[in-house]
Amino acid sequence: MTMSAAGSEAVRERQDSVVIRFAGDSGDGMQLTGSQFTVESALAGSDLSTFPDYPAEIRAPTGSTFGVSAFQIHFGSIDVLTAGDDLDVLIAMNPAALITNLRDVRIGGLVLVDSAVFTPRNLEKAGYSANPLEDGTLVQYRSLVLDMTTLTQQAVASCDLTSKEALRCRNMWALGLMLWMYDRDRSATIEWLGKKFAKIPKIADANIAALNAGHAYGETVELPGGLTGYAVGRADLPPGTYRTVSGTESLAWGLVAGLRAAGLDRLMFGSYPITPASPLLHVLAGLRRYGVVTFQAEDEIAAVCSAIGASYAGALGVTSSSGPGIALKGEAIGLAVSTELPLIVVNSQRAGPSTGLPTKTEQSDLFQAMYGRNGDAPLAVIATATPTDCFEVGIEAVRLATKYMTPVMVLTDGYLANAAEPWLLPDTDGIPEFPVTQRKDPEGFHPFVRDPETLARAWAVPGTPDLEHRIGGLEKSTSSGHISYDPENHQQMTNLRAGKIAGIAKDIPLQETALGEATGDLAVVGWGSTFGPIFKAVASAREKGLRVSHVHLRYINPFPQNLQELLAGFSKILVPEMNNGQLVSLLRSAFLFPAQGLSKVTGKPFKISELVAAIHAQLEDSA
Amino acid sequence: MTMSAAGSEAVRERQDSVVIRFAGDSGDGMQLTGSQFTVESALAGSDLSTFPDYPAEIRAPTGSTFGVSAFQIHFGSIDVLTAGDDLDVLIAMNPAALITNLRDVRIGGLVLVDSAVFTPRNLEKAGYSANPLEDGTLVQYRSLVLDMTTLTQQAVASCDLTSKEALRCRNMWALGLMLWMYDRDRSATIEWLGKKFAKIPKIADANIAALNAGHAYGETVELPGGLTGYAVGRADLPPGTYRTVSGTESLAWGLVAGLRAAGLDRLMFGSYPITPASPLLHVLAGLRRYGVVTFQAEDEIAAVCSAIGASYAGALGVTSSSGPGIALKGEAIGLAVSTELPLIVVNSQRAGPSTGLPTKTEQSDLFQAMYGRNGDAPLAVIATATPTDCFEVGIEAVRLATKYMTPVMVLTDGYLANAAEPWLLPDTDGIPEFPVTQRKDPEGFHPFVRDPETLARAWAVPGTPDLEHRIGGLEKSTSSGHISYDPENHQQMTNLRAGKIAGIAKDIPLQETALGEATGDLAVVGWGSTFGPIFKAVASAREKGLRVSHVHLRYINPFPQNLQELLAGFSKILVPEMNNGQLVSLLRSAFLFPAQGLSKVTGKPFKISELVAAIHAQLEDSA
Amino acid sequence: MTAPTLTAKDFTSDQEVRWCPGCGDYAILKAVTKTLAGLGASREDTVFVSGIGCASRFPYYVSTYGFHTIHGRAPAIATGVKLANPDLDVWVVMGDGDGLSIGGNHTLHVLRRNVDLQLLLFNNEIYGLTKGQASPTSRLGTRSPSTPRGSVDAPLIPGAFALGAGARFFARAVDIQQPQLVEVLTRAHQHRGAALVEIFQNCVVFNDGAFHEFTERRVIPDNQIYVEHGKPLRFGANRTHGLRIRPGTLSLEVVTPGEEGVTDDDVLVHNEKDQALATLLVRMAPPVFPMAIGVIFDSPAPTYEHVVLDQVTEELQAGKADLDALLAGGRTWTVL
Amino acid sequence: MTAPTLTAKDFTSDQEVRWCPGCGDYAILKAVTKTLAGLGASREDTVFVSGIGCASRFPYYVSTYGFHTIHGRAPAIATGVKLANPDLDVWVVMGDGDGLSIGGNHTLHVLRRNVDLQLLLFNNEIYGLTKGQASPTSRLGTRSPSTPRGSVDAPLIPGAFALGAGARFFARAVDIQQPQLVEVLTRAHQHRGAALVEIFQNCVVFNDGAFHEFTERRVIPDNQIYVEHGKPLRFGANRTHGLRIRPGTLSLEVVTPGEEGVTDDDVLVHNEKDQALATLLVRMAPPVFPMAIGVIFDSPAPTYEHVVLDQVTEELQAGKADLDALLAGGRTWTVL
Ligand SMILES: Cc1ncc(C[n+]2csc(CCOP(=O)(O)OP(=O)(O)O)c2C)c(N)n1
Ligand SMILES: Cc1ncc(C[n+]2csc(CCOP(=O)(O)OP(=O)(O)O)c2C)c(N)n1
Ligand code: SF4
Ligand code: SF4
Ligand SMILES: [Mg+2]
Ligand SMILES: [Mg+2]
Repeated sequence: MTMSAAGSEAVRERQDSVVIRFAGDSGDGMQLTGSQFTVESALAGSDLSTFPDYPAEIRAPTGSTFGVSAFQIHFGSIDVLTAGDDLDVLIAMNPAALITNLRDVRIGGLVLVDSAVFTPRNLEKAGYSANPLEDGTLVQYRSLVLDMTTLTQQAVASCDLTSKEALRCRNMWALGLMLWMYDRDRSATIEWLGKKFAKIPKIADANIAALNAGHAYGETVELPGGLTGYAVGRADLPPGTYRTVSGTESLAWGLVAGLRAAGLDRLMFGSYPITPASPLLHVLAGLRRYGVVTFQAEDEIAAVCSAIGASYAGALGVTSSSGPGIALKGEAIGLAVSTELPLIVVNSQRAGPSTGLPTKTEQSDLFQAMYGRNGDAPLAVIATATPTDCFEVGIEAVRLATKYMTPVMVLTDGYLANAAEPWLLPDTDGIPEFPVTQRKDPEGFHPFVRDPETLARAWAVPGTPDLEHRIGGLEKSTSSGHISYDPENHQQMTNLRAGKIAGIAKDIPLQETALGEATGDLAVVGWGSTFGPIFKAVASAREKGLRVSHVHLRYINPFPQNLQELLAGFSKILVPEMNNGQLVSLLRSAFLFPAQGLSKVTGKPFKISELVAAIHAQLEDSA
Repeated sequence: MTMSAAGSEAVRERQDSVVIRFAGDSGDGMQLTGSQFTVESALAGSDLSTFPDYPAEIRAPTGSTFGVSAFQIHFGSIDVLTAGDDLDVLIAMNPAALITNLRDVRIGGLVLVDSAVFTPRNLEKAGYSANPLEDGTLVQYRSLVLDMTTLTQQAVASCDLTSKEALRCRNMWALGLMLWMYDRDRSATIEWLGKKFAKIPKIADANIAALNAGHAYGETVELPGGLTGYAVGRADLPPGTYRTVSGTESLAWGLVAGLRAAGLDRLMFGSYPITPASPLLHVLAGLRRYGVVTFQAEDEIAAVCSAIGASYAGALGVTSSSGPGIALKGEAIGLAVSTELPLIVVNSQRAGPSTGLPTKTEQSDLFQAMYGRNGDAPLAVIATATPTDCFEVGIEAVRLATKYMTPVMVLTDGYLANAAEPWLLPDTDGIPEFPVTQRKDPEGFHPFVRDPETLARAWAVPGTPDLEHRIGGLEKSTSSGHISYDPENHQQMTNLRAGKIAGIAKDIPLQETALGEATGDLAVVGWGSTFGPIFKAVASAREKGLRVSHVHLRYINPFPQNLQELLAGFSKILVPEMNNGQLVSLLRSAFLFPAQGLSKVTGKPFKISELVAAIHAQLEDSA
Repeated sequence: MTAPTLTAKDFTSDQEVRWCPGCGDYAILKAVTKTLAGLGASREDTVFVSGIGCASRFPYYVSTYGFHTIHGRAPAIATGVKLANPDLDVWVVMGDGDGLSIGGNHTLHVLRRNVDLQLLLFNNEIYGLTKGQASPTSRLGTRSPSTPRGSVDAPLIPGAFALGAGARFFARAVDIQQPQLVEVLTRAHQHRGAALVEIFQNCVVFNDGAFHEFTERRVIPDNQIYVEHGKPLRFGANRTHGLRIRPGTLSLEVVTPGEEGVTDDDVLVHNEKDQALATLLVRMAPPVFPMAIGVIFDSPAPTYEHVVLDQVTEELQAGKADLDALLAGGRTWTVL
Repeated sequence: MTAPTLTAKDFTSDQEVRWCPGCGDYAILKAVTKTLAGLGASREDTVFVSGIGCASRFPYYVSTYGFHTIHGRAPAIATGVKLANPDLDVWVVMGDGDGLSIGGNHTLHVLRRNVDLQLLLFNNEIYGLTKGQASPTSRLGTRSPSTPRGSVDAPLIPGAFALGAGARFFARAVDIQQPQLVEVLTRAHQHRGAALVEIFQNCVVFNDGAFHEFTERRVIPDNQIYVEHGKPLRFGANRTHGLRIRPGTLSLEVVTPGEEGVTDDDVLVHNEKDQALATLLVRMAPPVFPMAIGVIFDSPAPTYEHVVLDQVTEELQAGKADLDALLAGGRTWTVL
């Protein structure tokens, strides 16, 4: 049902939640458009989740399919945990954006396109052999075909712009229309445009004019098919002050909060740029005032080594990369394991193997985190589940690294690095402190003397009088810290290293279900960024009366002490992962449960519907 | 019971097998002495197994404990599979050699020492507070305390040597005595000395004189305690021509034999020195005539990359290192997985983590072999069991790498790299050929077209007209080989990569037991250099009537097709490993059997007795 | 039958080029395909090896063999290619981050070893593909996402680095100065051994105009000097200026023959075999000096893979070695 | 109360030294402890960082803080130490394989960045710890277990490499020439920034006598030149010879003042700030030239960690930053 536009006014239909995606050329400003829609939705009290999807190319030729940039927002009055399975609304600024995104729109969803750009040349660039606006391609959607180009040009006619500049305002026109459609305010956007273009007021004015025009268009013109605009209520969020935060920001701030809680002065972040890990470097590079020093090293090996050197010298050494870069760090991480130095290694996972799909998300570096080193070299592995969860995980990484004198691998991924959600600002005074003690007392000191409870060795820092000592990657005597080739000593040290990491289990929360009872027919066990879709899928299955629970692991090495017992309470275990079956393999080996994996490696998060189907399949099997 | 020497002649006692260790300063020539004893024993028809144990230091100060160098030989008329649990004979050339080796001598074993070197200064260097020849230290052994220094000086008195040169002949005197004691010939050694010192005849003469003197001493002097010399019969070896071969040599030759069998002209070996992997580089560096090019790269990354480049260009690319170096290669191995190029990666494992104990053996890089890369990056993993087995494994590595266009990780270890045993020279004409076809036909070609059976992609080599193409580490389209960001395609490729490796299972032998029936109360499952001790331990348990079998894996990824079924035939599974439980974890995960690990990480091989005890413990448990 | 000569177009692959519109990489691609055509290269014997980065996408766009490898490792992989088959003509494409940051060590050693490769360093003084961080050639004070207050580490001068590493060939060119670029690429190809060509490449998105100081049309005469072996080192509109050795020192200075008693003969003649001169030329930069472009150093030495493979061939000439002889090479004995 | 001055012995650790008897490393250890004593260094503020190799055992034998890391990575780890605590006095010990083969890139970048470290390169032109393979500084034709027919890759000249990398300090010394070694180490310590000292170190086991050509007592006068800033570059018994610039060129030559019209004034005076001179000096080698020993180049520049940490301090002076302000820094809204 294709519709053409005409003016009118009507009553708004209520919607619980909406998934909307802005898609266009890299140069069309879709990321900014999406971000502003997010801000206005958040201010209007929605819960939300966003996911930007950049092209792999920096700036692909205009109109090409691989140059399409998109920004997706899921917002609503309900508890929003994922960026959404299917699109309710697609704004496609050109044919390439339409062809690459249309398949994600639900049947009956709304598709907004600018008729002016469906020229033969653009159609060809996008790979269309016929014009999709005319050949029935859109028949199963509600399509809104507007000449946005002309409408924008008219709106900015008085602003004295070049025609290129005028066209650049199309995104604001579209945003205006969407803000009208979902009954959102525009003032934050107007304020932001004023600031952003403070130095070129005519551009600011033009963008604001386009924004207003888009909005006015919705208000005044009767949209086809009785499209009247929607009302999305306020979400029932706990009271407090909110902001939206991406996983990257929240992790960076968590590390800083952890630094404070540990009572340390300096965090030395050694890194080398790589997609999608670089944003963490960028955010931390701006945090000098918080005691953060960033070092862009010559490669990932130097990056992790600089962090190890910093930890050796008494600062908190942190390094970060994505899969290929983490692979390079393996040998040095082994040194940190052997010398028992605190070290945080953040892996923003992306699709592999090798270079893989750098801009696409995956969870396939869990094995590497556990085992990507020579020798028996255990370390702590924890994972982030949501953008806001990254804050807590950041703090916890600092706690474990300093308390246990160990490297901690923090697994996050490309989805979490870029995705954002509203965050109830934490009470920073309420963050429990865990002050670190660096050894000062020479009495009875040797570098591998251990705290009998944590098994952590002493952190004795250069500059401290009378604690001068030498450490290294050769095996050390348990009783003096000197190099030791003694056979039994190596066995003891191997056991100690394993025991220290295993012992962390006593110091972490017992595993609880994220949803559902502690026993049942099926436990869906996840880790990392699959939290949202699993939670929603389990909720949906539970609504249908299935005895299924969601167990989501933050702690992967060691596992929580009660995990075996908890999982034993379920007849079946399903482990959805964005890899070819890694956590499931660890669980099977550890507990000998016949856990089943569910693998998805398409570079995209699970859809709730896929998981719902898998849950049903599991339970039918057993029926 | 300390004895003093006096002359006589008597009847030789028969012995089935003997374990003898020559130990002394790095400068005492123990490796040469041991090697010559080996040669003479082999020529006398013994089966045997040797294990050299070098100090970590290049040349430690004379008389220091950490500078002790040792060479152990186990020889006999029986089937010899290990270098021996406990020593029957220790030749200790100085106090440091005594203090570091005495604990390995069985009670009642023979200890030969040179009384002249037990000076206060040497005792102190070795860390003795009292003279062990006098304080009862040797009371539970048969000790043979001779003034070897004087005896040697007398023997070479006529040779016009400096006193330093004269002392250098002590090892030959000791060798002479041992050759007499075990009734071995001296002619091969005399010949060898003549050749070795051809340019300094007086040194040759002196060494021969010392050798003869040692031998004559045994013949003429009545040794204390009725020590009469022993007779060790000929082993019942299959007929044919034999030589002794170390794991390193045999692996190198296996690779060359594989190259021939594949019909390839060039093997490009890119490596970087590291203990205990360097000897493979050294052996291959001498094999230019066999089409081998060796390249000592600037580091391990360049080494593996050069091998990948060579394979891309149509040669067989091989690289080798030990744990820390393999860690560095992880990222590049991922590239070989992604581009599906043949590549052989040999890991001569050593004790880790990190630098660990470089000269000590361990099996702790299995996890790294399986998982030490980013992404889902499966490859074939095979392991060598004995020095001579390395030859077959070398050939098999070439077969799998070229037939399946995949990296193959060959796991060997420090023990196997240096250990030697007699080898029935194979009939090289009988080595099955597996000629490799490099693609020539442009018809229907793209770089990722696959053989439907093996799933191997085509090997199309630069220089071939009309097959020009581009490959890389980004994800590729299954249908064109071009870069593909398509979500479903990535899933398909991930499945294909996994499926290709899994499919190798159809092309390898079914798993058989190394010893014992295919069902029973206990399967002892091993891999790698633990073959000898496990086999012997299982044999010993079976003699006691226990229903235990030995299963030894050459193929770890994939497992043989029938492995699950085979193991299901046993009530219990015990997995002894020189690591903290790696294969056992893979087996548990794959088959959900409650397999138990038995871990030993002391840098030393398992003793048969340790394994026998563990087997009994397992079966008592279940009783 | 001689093979038909291929045109630049024949060296273009069927893949859609995916650099940003206006990127200097397009010009380099054009020059390279033109050079290949000019050299009468064959598609099947030519291989492009690259690392990761915008520059490293290069192999996809050329119709020869190509290998897009991993970040920084192209020189090492190319070394393996040559050791497998020295008859292949191998070009290595690297970005400044790829070749001088993560891959610095491989570049160093491939130059030292003198493997017969053409090494093209696309220097845009920035990390393009990862969106604009400072690179090892970025000027001091470069503001980037990773250096928000300006970079503080001194940039590497690729020419100085290469000569220090023992390179036997170093040349420079500018992406859009096509005839010179083609000339320099051709010379790099003629050179047997490792030939490093630094190409100033404009990244329009993250470092636009980084080289304007000497690449803008109006400043070229004064701020560039195109060096040619055996010709005086002159530059400037009408070639009014020249370089000479500051008398009694080991340094260069800009002079204007005809002024202050300086004559034409004082102007130094370029000698591409003079390593010391090359070392001074590569360190010159505006505003005091013009930027040296062209073949700065070319002094061949035996190439690594040829010496290695000659040794192999020599040994192979003894006839196909006998495997049995190898196995039975030690001391053997016979059991009957 | 002033701390008691420590002697060389006080800088010796209680660990048994485990180099081969006669190894040049002993002499270097002696010189270093002497230097530390001479500098009035404190044990607790001094850190030795090393990689892996015979040389890299060094930290165990010094009574300061020490970190024996992994092969080739010492410069990178030391950089982290300095960024954590710039007040520490950090010495890096590297072998020629460690610092120039696997670790070449880190050495390169630490020099380029100019991190304030003393970098001691123990150059024995061989891999000691792994038993004698050729290293990147091994002479052409070196026979070793990995190069049984002689190495074919041209050796790196550490000084040329360092200067090409942008090093601000480069000096040379010989293990057993103690007073000069102590002098050079002291100068390296005085230099703020990355100071590379190449120490010719005799490996008695695998490369004995590699430097005899210029280190044997009788040849020292003719085959070594000890360079000192501001002093004429003279050498030879009775300092009969000198170096001068070959007139009209950018090269050096050996002259004998008093012969062939050469005067004392023709002899070049050493200028340790002259990079071009340094580049020529490091490339000199017998038999044509003497080997240059001493401080060849010393021209300080701002150090990396100081500039970085000054920026940090500057920002920190605004007072301890407020975490809440950071978190609430974006656009916020309130739910009641
Ligand atoms: C091991 C590894 N580390 C980091 C990256 C991320 N990465 C890709 S390209 C690049 C640098 C790009 O800069 P440059 O080499 O100068 O090439 P350009 O894009 O400027 O052409 C980086 C850091 C990677 N792909 N692999
Ligand atoms: C990653 C890694 N690769 C290789 C080695 C083996 N290795 C140890 S020291 C060394 C080189 C020794 O030579 P050099 O650096 O010159 O030091 P030297 O022993 O001569 O003092 C090598 C290759 C290692 N320990 N780690
Ligand atoms: S980011 Fe820069 S270097 Fe990369 S393609 Fe775009 S313009 Fe070219
Ligand atoms: S091998 Fe050489 S460098 Fe190493 S300790 Fe011995 S003599 Fe010194
Ligand atoms: Mg760049
Ligand atoms: Mg060395």
